[in-house]
Amino acid sequence: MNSMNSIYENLKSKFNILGVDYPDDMQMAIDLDEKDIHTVIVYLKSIGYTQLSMLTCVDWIKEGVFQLVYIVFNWDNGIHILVRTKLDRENPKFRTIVEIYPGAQFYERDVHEFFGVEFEGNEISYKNLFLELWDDMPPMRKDFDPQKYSDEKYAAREYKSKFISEVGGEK
Amino acid sequence: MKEVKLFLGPQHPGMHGNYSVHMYVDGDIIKKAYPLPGMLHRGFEKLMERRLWMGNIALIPRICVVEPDINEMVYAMGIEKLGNIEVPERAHWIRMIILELARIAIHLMSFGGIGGPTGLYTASYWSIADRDLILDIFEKITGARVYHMYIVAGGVRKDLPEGIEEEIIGLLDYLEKRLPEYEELILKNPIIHARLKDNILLPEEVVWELGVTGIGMRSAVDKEYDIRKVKPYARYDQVEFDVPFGPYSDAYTRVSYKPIEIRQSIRIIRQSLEKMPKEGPVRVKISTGSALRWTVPAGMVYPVIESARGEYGYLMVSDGSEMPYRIAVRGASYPQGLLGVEKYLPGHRIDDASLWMDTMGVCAPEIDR
Amino acid sequence: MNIMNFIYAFLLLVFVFLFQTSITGINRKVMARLQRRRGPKWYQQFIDIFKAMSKSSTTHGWIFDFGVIMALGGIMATTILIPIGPFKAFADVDNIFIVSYLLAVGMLGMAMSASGSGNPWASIGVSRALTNMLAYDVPFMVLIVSFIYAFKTSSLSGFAALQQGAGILGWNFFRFPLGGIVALICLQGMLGKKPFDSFIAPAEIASGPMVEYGGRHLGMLFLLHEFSTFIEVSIIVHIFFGGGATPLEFMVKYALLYTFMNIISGVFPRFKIDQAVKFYYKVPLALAFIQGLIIIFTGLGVS
Amino acid sequence: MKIISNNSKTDKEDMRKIWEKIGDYFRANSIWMKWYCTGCGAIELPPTMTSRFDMERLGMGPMATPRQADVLLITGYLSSKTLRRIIYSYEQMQDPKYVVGFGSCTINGGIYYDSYATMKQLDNYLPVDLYIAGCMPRPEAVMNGFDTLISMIKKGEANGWKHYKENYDWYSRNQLHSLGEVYVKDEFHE
Amino acid sequence: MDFNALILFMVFSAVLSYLVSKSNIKLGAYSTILFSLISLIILFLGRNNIGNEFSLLYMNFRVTAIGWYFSLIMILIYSMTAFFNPYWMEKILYPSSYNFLYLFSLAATVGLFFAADLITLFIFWEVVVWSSTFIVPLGKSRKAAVVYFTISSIGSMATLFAIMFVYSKSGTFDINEAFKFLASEPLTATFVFFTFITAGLTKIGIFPFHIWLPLAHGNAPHTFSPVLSGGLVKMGAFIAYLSVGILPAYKAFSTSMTIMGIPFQIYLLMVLGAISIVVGTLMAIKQDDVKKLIAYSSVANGGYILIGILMMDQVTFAGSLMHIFNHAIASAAAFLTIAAIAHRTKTTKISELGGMIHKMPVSYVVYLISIISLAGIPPMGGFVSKWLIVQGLASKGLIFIAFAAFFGSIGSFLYVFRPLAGLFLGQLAPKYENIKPSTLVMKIPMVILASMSVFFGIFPKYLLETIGEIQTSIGIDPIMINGDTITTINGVLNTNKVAAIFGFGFVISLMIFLVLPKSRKVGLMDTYTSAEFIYTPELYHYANSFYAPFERLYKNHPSVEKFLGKFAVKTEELGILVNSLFFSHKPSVTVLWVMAIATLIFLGGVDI
Repeated sequence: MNSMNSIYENLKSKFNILGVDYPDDMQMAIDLDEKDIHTVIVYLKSIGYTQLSMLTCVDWIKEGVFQLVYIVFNWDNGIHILVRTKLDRENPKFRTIVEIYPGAQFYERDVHEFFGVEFEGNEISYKNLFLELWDDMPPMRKDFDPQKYSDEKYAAREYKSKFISEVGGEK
Repeated sequence: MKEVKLFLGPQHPGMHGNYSVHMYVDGDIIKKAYPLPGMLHRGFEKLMERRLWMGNIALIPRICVVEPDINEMVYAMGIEKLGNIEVPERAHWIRMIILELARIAIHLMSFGGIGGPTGLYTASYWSIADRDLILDIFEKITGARVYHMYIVAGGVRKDLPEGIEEEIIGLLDYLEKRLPEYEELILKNPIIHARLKDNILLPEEVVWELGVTGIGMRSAVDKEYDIRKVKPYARYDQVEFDVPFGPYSDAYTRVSYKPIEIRQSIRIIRQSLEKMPKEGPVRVKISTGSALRWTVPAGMVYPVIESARGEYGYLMVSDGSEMPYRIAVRGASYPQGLLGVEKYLPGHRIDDASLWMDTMGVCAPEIDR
Repeated sequence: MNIMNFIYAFLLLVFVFLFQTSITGINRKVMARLQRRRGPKWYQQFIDIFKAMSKSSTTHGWIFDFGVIMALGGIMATTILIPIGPFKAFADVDNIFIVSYLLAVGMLGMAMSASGSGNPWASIGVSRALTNMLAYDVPFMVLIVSFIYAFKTSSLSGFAALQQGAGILGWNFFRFPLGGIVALICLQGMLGKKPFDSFIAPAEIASGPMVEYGGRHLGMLFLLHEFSTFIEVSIIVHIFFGGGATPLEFMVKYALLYTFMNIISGVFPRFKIDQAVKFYYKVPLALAFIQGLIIIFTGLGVS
Repeated sequence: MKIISNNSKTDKEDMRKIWEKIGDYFRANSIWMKWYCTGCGAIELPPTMTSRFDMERLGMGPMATPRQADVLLITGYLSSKTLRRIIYSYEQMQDPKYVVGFGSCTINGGIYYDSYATMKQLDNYLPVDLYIAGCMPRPEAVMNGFDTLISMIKKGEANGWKHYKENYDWYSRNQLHSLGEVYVKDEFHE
Repeated sequence: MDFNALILFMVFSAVLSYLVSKSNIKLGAYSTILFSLISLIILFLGRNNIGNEFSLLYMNFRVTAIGWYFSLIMILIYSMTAFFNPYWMEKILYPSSYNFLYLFSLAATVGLFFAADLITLFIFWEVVVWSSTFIVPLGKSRKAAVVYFTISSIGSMATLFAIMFVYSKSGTFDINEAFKFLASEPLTATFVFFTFITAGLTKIGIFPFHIWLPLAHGNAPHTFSPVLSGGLVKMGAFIAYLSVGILPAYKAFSTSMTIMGIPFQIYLLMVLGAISIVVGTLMAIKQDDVKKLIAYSSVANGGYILIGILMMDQVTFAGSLMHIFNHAIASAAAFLTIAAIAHRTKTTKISELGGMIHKMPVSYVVYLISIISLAGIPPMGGFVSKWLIVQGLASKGLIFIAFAAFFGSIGSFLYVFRPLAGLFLGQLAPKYENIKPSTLVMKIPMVILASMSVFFGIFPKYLLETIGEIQTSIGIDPIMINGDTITTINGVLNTNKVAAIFGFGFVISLMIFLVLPKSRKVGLMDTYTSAEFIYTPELYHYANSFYAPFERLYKNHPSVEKFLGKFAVKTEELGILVNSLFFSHKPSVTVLWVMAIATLIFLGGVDI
């Protein structure tokens, strides 16, 4: 915990950190303004956080924002830092971090596909990857109803009313 | 007509799982490769938001088919961290036993599975049969062969059955006896040497570029980068074990680490059986919310553990309600399975494409989710 | 050459089919035991062949059909040339060169038909199969040339006759041990068993030339495989293991040799095709040359 | 909505010609399955195939391509992306061909009943001869299912492929409804 | 008819064809067909002329059995190829000269084979070289012609030197007499043997002179490649025959060291032949251009022919003579099919084609038969000749040569299959969807040549009896042939029986096929794609780098071409240097020369 405090102090002295949270012994979550993300991530990478564990998105529909979460990891001290920022939900656009972490390419594609967040500078992320011929809003948004979509598209099996009694009786 | 477009998968014997790679081939050299995941996409992350915290226990093991227990563990860890739940001591040890047994099972399967792409079918036949003995143990402990739903938030579902310790030890003895036979058949085989040595390299820069973890990373960067060592969960800090690592990662080293890891897992299980408290509670009830519709305090956490393929974690977000607000899955083979295929499969031969997928440890369901 | 010859030939084909398919079935059982399982019924191979033949099939044009017919025809014709012990359907045609070149008709027919399907996996498989042939045939033929020089005969029954009467040690396999090893390695390649089966490697090229075959085409290719296995093993039995004074003796030797090769293939993975070529041109070719020079210059073991 | 009943015994049994009976005997005793792991049930296939349960006892074995295979195993959940490929390669298989659905996901969508990506009922799209229940079916259940399939074939009851041909319009309407387009252009993602 | 008149007729027909072509190009092209066919008939019917001697102007001719045999092959190839001429007239720069040179070179080859003295031989040799040199650049590349001419002149000059040397010693040009004295002078004989045979080696394309073949064959007009490969290359075999048959090589070398009973001088050349087989095979395997591929296969087959001729024995020599015939017709047929395809598609690159079988089935069958013959698979003619050669090698125990023979023989499966798979089979590209099959006139020669391959494979006696007569006429044991049973020391071959068995097998197989349930026809793109979707046939056709793993094994091989390329650059530089030194107009250079000469004179103290 001490080491994380010192990292936090270090970061705070250099960047404008909006909030901090310690969800676990070896984890720290910091909130940033979206324009600070790249500088912070570059800095973190330079001090040993060489691995991008994950990049994902959370849809806070009530606040009307998307929260991007970059999780970076330092294998030498075992600390995960969750770098978070919020984007406007109506027009979610952000810049790519592919130049910093090349591994982010497919995470960004993933986030674009499931949330509709656009990453400028990562052209390939505009193509669908998992879903084929998708014809609705990005499915991970909170206002997307999978049950409705599924019922419309995929017919469900209709069971006869006496199904339960028949199961035992057949054959 | 210079290049030929070939498909490795989804319906191809060289591809394990429902996954596809589109390859542009000149002669037998792959010039371009594009992964095509999504054949196994079920929308887990969406479904989890629509289930109770409790109900998700049935859903999560199905994310990764070959190694379901890690999902249960990560999920349980996340809830415990968010809700500050203290797990009983005995449950920690039981979890370790389960996780290590599962690790042995998957390593056995993939170690023998090298017989698939290389044609040494005898190895696959043997290893999958031996893996089944582990599944039998699982069945005795949890009641299920593959999807156990055993590790739950607050501990494990129920205590170990009577006399299972002896059976586990008997199984471990048997596996230790069998391992040299496997090594004789696979690792000492000159043709395996010819095919795997100095082939399918994974240099250190690539590890950092892609974010590869697990055996691939450890064999390349020459450091003990294992989550169990770096940030121990459960009681891994109280057992002695070594993690194989080295500076040169070719297909052969990565395969040869698997029996070593199996031996270490056996070692961990033996120590666990010795050190675990012989009795005591194995589960604490979760007190927040109602009985089956319990809730988890709001927060965001990233629990992470070491799977057979590397760092495996969920980003779990709770808004304090009885359903998760968001769970995002970091599949351990996500980096090598997507960007790795696109960038580093080209340049290899089509003979090695299947081997590439195999020795890099690409697991389709955890990529697709 | 009269009508009786052709009747004998037909009977020979039927016999070889029954015999070799049974042996294959038994060997599947042997292989299963090696892999610690029970294995299929001993007549499973018959069922498989007839099942494939009973199904419907698709064709990709006349060459796809013609190639299969030509392949099976060529291989059947080659089978007719092979003597079983003292029994021959036709006199004076069991010349080793005729056998090995006529065998190539079958190979070519199959290759043609496979490529005719228009599937790239099939073409890759064919290219590997032909490369494989270049690898195993050359050392074997070098060996055969030195044998022909020494024994002044090039017929299979001639070779067999020369070895009979001197007991087991009279077999060429023991008189020319280096050559015997070369022959067995080459036989493994001819049979297309591991480690030299890269041309049908399912995990790499989805069973290669077989990719597009189903129904009757597949059934005929299974037949073809049985016949060609018979030819290849018989060549080695005749040249290196003394053939057979009676058909029964021949059949026993044959079954043992085939089972032995099969067991070997059970514990090996497969070479890549270029590794196979390198291997053949390093070890067996060198051994074949050494054996050949020994035979030609010293005559060691000839008389 | 039609479901092919496994027990729809008709007079055809008696009308089968002698060589059809012989053919059915061979087909029943040598079933080659297509090497396609469509879902998570495939994880129980290796144990079924290999030394412990040894599927080859029944004359069954994996085959690399649809042309060679007799039976298509739908091992579990079925995303729309997989379904397109399954339909495509099912149509490449040679008659007579059989479809076996594994697990509850193929029967009624199972645990993924509300997923936006998976089908709920396989027999809307392909003629299923046999379902094996369970999530996932154990190897014993799988073997038992195959045993049933074998006896069905012997009796000439596994006629899903004929049903598919006769009701092709119905099937293809369902397919198009759920998938939009079965044969997709594949360049979309490259 | 007298062969005196035949040669005159052929020369005049060449001129006539030139004149006709001047007025009407198409008619001129058809006249080449007519004239060469007439010559063929005259030659074939005039077999009773063997043994006649005659002279024309100052040139002396003698009709020998072997000369007649070679002439027959040559005119056959020329006349068959002539059927393609009408379709290439508009593509050739000077069509009338082409027609003239075409027939003129034919006349010259016939003259060459009947030459009774060395000067006649040499004159006709040069005529052939010159006329063909002018034809080659009418195709694509001038460089090809230069290389062809350079290599040919090396050979001609060496041979001319040998002829003059022999004349100075023996005082006669008569072929039979001039070399007789060599029998007792082994050292001189070695010298003459090697210089005289050089022309033959260059023409057959024996390593290291093989480099001109792929260049010339690959770049010559499509109608002339069959002639080059099937016909002109065989002139080299004739020279090789003269060097061992007429020049008493075996007698002269009887005292020298022997390897397996073969004098080392001859063995050396056989090794060169063996190297040609291996090099030709390896190079053919990696070619993408079909014409170059067949050209390299000619190199390999030239190796067989050379080895067989050098053996001068009962079996191998007969096999070699038969192989000359078989290779000529098979190779010409293969080239003709390629020409027929190039006529429609404008390319000969394997990787650009595919699926041609669906558009040109006749060409496919002809190509199939000819490559089966080239590869030596029964029941085609090539099998008999290869069988004889291999039997001969085995009976002598020449395992290293036999190694090359087998390598070439099995390697030929590889290279003949490559065009088969890439060009004829596989996916048909949409751009070739609408091409028409080859014309009837083109089909005639292709079908004739293919059926000859089959005929002489099943009934080789018609050929082998002639060959037996040739062998008797030059004093070696004739090949033993009784009915259709060929007997050698080590084995017998009855081609009738083999063909009957093959037919029997084929019929049974056909019956099995017909009894089984009918198949359903599907399109080429309805194929196994790992269940993925693809709609571009070009992308699903495997033709490029067909044997990539194998080719990679010898990718970095040492190459004669590279060496000669470097050599050419150096020569050019030397030329520039000489040019600047001797032919410069700068006064300083002149002063330099004067000073240098003056210094030499002073130093040497030479009296001028």
